[in-house]
Amino acid sequence: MDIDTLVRGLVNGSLYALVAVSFNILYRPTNVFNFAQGELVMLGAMVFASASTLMGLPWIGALAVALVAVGILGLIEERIAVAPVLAKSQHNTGWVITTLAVSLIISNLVGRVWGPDPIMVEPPPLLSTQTLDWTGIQINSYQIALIIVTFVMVLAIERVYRTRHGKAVLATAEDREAALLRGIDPAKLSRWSFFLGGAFAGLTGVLAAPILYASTALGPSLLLKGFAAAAVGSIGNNRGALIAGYLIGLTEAIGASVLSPGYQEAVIFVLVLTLLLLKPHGLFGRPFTRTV
Amino acid sequence: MPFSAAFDLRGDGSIDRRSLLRTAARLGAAAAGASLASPLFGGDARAAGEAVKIGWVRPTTGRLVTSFAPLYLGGGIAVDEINQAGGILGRPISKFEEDDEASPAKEPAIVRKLHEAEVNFAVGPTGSSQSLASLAATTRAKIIQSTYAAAAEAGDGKRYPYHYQLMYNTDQQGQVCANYMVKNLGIKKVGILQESTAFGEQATTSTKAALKALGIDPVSVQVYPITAPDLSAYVRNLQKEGAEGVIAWIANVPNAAMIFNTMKTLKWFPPVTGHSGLFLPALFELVPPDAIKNVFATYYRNFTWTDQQKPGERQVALAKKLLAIPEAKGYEVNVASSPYYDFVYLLKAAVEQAKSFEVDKVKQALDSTRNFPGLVGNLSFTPDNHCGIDIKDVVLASVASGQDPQAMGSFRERAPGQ
Amino acid sequence: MASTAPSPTRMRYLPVVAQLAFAAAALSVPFFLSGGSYLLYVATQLGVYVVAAIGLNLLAGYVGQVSLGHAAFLAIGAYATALLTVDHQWSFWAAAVVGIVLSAGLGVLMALPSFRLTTWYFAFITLAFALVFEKMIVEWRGLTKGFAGVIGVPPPQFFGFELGQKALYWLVAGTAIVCFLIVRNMVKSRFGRGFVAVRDTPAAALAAGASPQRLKMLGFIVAAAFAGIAGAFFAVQKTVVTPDDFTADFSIFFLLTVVLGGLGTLWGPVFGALVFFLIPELLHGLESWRMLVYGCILLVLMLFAPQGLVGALNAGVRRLTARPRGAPGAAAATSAAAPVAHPPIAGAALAVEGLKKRFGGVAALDDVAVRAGPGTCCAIVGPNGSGKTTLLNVVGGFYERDEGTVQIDGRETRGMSAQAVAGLGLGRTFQTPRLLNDLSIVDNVLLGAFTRERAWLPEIVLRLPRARREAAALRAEALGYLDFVGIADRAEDLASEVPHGQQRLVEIARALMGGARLLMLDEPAAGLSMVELDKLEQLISRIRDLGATVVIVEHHLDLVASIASHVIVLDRGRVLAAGAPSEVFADPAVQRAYMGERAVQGAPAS
Amino acid sequence: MADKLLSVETVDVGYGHVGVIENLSLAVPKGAVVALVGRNGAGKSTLLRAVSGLLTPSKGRIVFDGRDIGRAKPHAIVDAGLLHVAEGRRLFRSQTVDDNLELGAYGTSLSKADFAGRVERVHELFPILKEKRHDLAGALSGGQQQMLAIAQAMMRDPKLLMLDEPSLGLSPLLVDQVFAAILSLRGSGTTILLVEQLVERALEIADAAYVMQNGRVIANGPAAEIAKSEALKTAYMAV
Repeated sequence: MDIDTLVRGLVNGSLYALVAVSFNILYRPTNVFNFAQGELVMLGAMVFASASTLMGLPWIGALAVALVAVGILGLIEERIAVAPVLAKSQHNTGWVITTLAVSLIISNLVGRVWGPDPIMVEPPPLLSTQTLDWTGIQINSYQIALIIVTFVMVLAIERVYRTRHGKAVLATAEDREAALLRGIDPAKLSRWSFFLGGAFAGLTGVLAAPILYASTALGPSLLLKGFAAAAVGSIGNNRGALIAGYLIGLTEAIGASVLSPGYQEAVIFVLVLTLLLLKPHGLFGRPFTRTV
Repeated sequence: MPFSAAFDLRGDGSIDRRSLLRTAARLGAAAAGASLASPLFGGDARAAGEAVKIGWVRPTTGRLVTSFAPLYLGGGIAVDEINQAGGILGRPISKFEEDDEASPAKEPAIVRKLHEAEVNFAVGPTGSSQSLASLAATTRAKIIQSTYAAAAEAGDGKRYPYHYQLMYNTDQQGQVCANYMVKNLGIKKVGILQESTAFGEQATTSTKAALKALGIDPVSVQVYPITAPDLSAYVRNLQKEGAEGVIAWIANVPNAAMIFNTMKTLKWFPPVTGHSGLFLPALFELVPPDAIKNVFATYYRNFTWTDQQKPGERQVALAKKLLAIPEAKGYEVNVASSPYYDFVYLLKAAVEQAKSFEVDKVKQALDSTRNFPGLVGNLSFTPDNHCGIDIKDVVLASVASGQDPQAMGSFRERAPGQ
Repeated sequence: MASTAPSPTRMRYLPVVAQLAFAAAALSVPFFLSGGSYLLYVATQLGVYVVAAIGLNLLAGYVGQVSLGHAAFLAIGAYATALLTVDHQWSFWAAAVVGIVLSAGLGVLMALPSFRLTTWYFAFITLAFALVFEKMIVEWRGLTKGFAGVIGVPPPQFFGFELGQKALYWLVAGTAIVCFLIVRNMVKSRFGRGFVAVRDTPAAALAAGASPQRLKMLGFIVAAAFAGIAGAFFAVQKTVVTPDDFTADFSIFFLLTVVLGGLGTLWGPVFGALVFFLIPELLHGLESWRMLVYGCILLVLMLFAPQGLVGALNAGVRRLTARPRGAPGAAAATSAAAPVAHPPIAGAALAVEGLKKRFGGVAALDDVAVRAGPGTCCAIVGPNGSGKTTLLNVVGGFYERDEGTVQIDGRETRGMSAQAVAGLGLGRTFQTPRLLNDLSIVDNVLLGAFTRERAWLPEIVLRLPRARREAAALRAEALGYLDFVGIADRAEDLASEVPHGQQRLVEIARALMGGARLLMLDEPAAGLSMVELDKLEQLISRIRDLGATVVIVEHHLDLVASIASHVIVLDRGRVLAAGAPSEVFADPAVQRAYMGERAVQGAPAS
Repeated sequence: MADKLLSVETVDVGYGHVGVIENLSLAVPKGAVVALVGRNGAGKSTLLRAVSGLLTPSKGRIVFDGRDIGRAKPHAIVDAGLLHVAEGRRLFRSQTVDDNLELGAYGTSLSKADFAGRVERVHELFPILKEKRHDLAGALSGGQQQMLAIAQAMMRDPKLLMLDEPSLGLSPLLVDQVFAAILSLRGSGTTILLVEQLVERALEIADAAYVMQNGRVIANGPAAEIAKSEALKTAYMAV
């Protein structure tokens, strides 16, 4: 194993961590795990690619378009596929099917609109995907930026949960009924979180695009690895997700270099399954424990 | 047979609404266990007239539509030309379209539909895996067919007596690439990069054999799944294992783009040779020019130019026609080199020689074809050898030359020394 | 027995008639089609899907294990069959058996994570597995021939004759019918009740002595074996087996099929497969919109008819045929009937000493002792949060204790699982009744007999005489218990339709059905009307007088005083007082615990 | 009696098919402390849950401060000034004491100064909360948690405070503290509906009382009279 492998693991791990955090954002007030999250990430990349390459918007403008568009889509998903299910019962798991249905709808619609060919996306100005040979480590400025941005974004999201709104989300996650009795409206927080989580997924897509291309194939693989990171890092725990994202990214990279690259998924699967069997609530404990 | 046709197709390929309803009614009746279907509907399919039905197996849905569907344009042009000129033995050709979604899993069902519609000739499917899956069934059904399959085994007349391969196969491509790497460039450390498809499998096997004949073992063989979102690990492995030249069996642009971009990221530009799929101009949009300077792909001599030699008249005529078809845009190379144009004309010639549409008579005529002047080269068959291409007609051409005005979409500059 | 018939005979035979008619229709399809026709091909394929969907429905619908990786099971069956017949010239039958065994083996492996993971974690893991498996088929080229797949699978031979398309269809359709019957017979047996208990109320399963692990394992093995069978047929029907056939999408598709048809309904997978796989064949032109249309259908269905097509149909039929129901007074009427005789019960003594249990830093039980002998009733009272239910849970094996001994009939229960403790003759009811809402009252009672049934799975599946005799005898016994507790007239109603008070009685009948010799009742009187209270009091006295040991946690002190010979008062995990009810209730400390300091001074002496 | 702040009129409430409360009526006058007593399972908590909007009555009206809130959402009822401190000290245990107090004011448009004023007021009422302000709520003792739960409700300056079993699981000393707090709330004019199992204590501080049994009110009147009534004994300790 060499340093290149580590770099690759960190870069991909950053993406997995971001997807995991976007899962957590939605999960916290609703206890819903969005099976369409991968497609939201993919859509972020596609919208961004269209806005920047095809419509010629500047990087930051295209980013804004992508975030708002995917955020709104997340909100729509919440309205049509999640809220009605949860309205029947908080313990209804019908959302597994409805979010899966949304995932089918998005991926097929996107396939019709954009076609199957990937679109190449340029990194933002000042950054480049040209490899620097930096004391023997092959890394490029975009990769460095991505790793830094991941840390910044995770910390920023953690800051959001220090606001009164964010605390209310945590409160809802911990004890929904108690939150109701404090005048907190979980429906509003759920909408807010789906918008935020959608936008964050869109951002993840935008960040992933210069490395993985904007393509319809982006969804499923990021969905699973993002889930793996979220689950291993304990659902709802963003710092856990960050660490688990890197753990998975590195395991994947090392697995690819030691075995064949074709075994990447299998290696992660075995790792995640083993960890979950040992610790069903992830490495960083259950976020909220309550003895009833 | 009670149900002769699943659907009657109009000339424009759309489905006649009444026939759709009729089919729906039949299925409904069958599901309910009613027996009224066959006497009521049995007779009308034949009334479609004297047209010769040619099965047209191509994806109209699925992820490979954009790259596979245009390959049939040449065949379509041939059909139109023949129909305008009075058809085959006075009978017009009609295309019997079936969507295979470019999925091998769909082929057996499609062959059954063809068989049921009494279709004796078929164009497609495209793709080696799809073709081999289809051949397993068409051989039983005795359907004379030409697929877009580079697998060498598809040209085995003993195994697939009703299939005619009108394109260079993987053995020929492997030989051309290996010879170029070793003899022209003098490279001894050759790496192979292969997509995980039947085509990739076959091509790698052929390449290894060809290299072996030159006394060389590849330094590395990397096999990637075509759906992988990230191919950089495979390229890095090639570089790490010391490859100085890469024989790359990549049949789709996105994969190619990822690979060449990774090479650019790594600032590693070994000579690369591969399949004609690399010629697609879509690649130019995804990859900067300097990343593909050293990339060459197999092609037909007739469609290449050198300083001394320009493409022939018939080839130029087809190229011009293709430039006028919007769907062909960006796929001219693959359309031009697709076997379907030549196959339709070859079929016409064989039927006219046999003076019959009967499968076995047409087969006999095909098996005795010598030096049929196809666009891609002179085609010859024997009962055992159904690969019609002569290796002399196969050359390597520069990928970058696609941006040269001389290319006209369909042509490429022959690699030096070919 | 109840005076009204549980349901009209006509209704009972309707399903059988429907099943026969459907089977006849399915088997007659080839008479209307030619051997080589595309329609027959599609019909055969449909049969293959139905076989797999029936298995998945058993797993996802009845056992409640949502698997998004079902394609892997099919793939194993299909690849084993294809590779062994093509490369090794095995006969189809031998190859298919290998495929089924391998698939069932994978089922065993897949079952293991389901023991520890919650439903949707597990769903995700299975989805990941489907994706990995898809990749691995391609990756293990040496074995699977990579992307190109295995081509030219020969048709099955039967005594040297090659089976034609029609014969193959009959084989597949016949198998589908057999699979349907197997699942039908299974879900109507103790296994079906166990499955539903594992799915909806694991605590009830444990209390009935049913092991969730074993039941889950059984569900996985059956579902995987069915998928293996389907895979084997898939290979010969398609003649080509490629990785493309078994994508993760296909797995999701399968689950959608079952959900669409109606999870946990017998006909759900059949209708689901019909609709899912036949509609696109009919609407050929819509092919490219298919997934989109499915996505929309699924969304709409989940929101408006979460029980699927068959579920919606059933609900409609139920609404139409529902007979008018008497007011709650009807229950009171039955109580007037003469008590039903019942053979004596050999009670099991309970002896608890020095029991300690802490949650986090809080002592929930601190040095608690309880003694109760056969034919007596011991009551445990105390304010909310004093540890009463915790005590029951520790004795029942639901919680592990920190210290102390618990003996049932002299046997120490330390380290025993809940279902093992139940095996010693402990039956219990829960504070909120844990009934299986989707099953009838009599089925709920029958769940209690889970560990008593002797018939083996094959006997049940084949409906051999012993299994049928046993089922009939147990059913009669269950009806007897319902009669005993006084609600025989509701035997065929769904548990969810029965009022709260009667649900408690069902739980008692279930405990008795399980051969309970030590009965622990957790607040049986909560929420009962006065009339129901009287009935309950009589019932408990009778059970006690038959010889059973009764331990009751109760707030109705009048009820306690009239049936219990011994009372233990818990307060914040400690025994505050113990003794005869009259003494204990006169104890100032007890009154203080109940009504506060001042009450003690001015309180009447009970 | 003064104006009714809350009136529950012929209400039926249940879970699914199961009815718990039948045809129940009850009134809480402005500024009064009303005790609701009865045995476990009598339906007291269910009634409070219906009033605070967690359950929707299938029949009848619930009028608060002149508005029918029978079908209003819980947060709207809270916004109207009706706070329900649920049984079992339902706090946000993984957040600090201060955070819990802040959440008590969630959705209000208090200025920073007003917010600080409210915090100061509850700190005066429950000094321990100031001392432990940075501790996690889950780390507090039972009594402290109960105080925090009440304090959280006080952050909104409620018109009506419903307390469900505030003494549950507390030691006698802590019970005294909690009752002292309730008395001081009463002194400050907050209207209180109190569900309490320590009947005597509850009736002692209450102005009026209702006795519930099996989902019905079987007696009501001034607390002192109820304390002596037969109905109470039947309902509560009928031995």
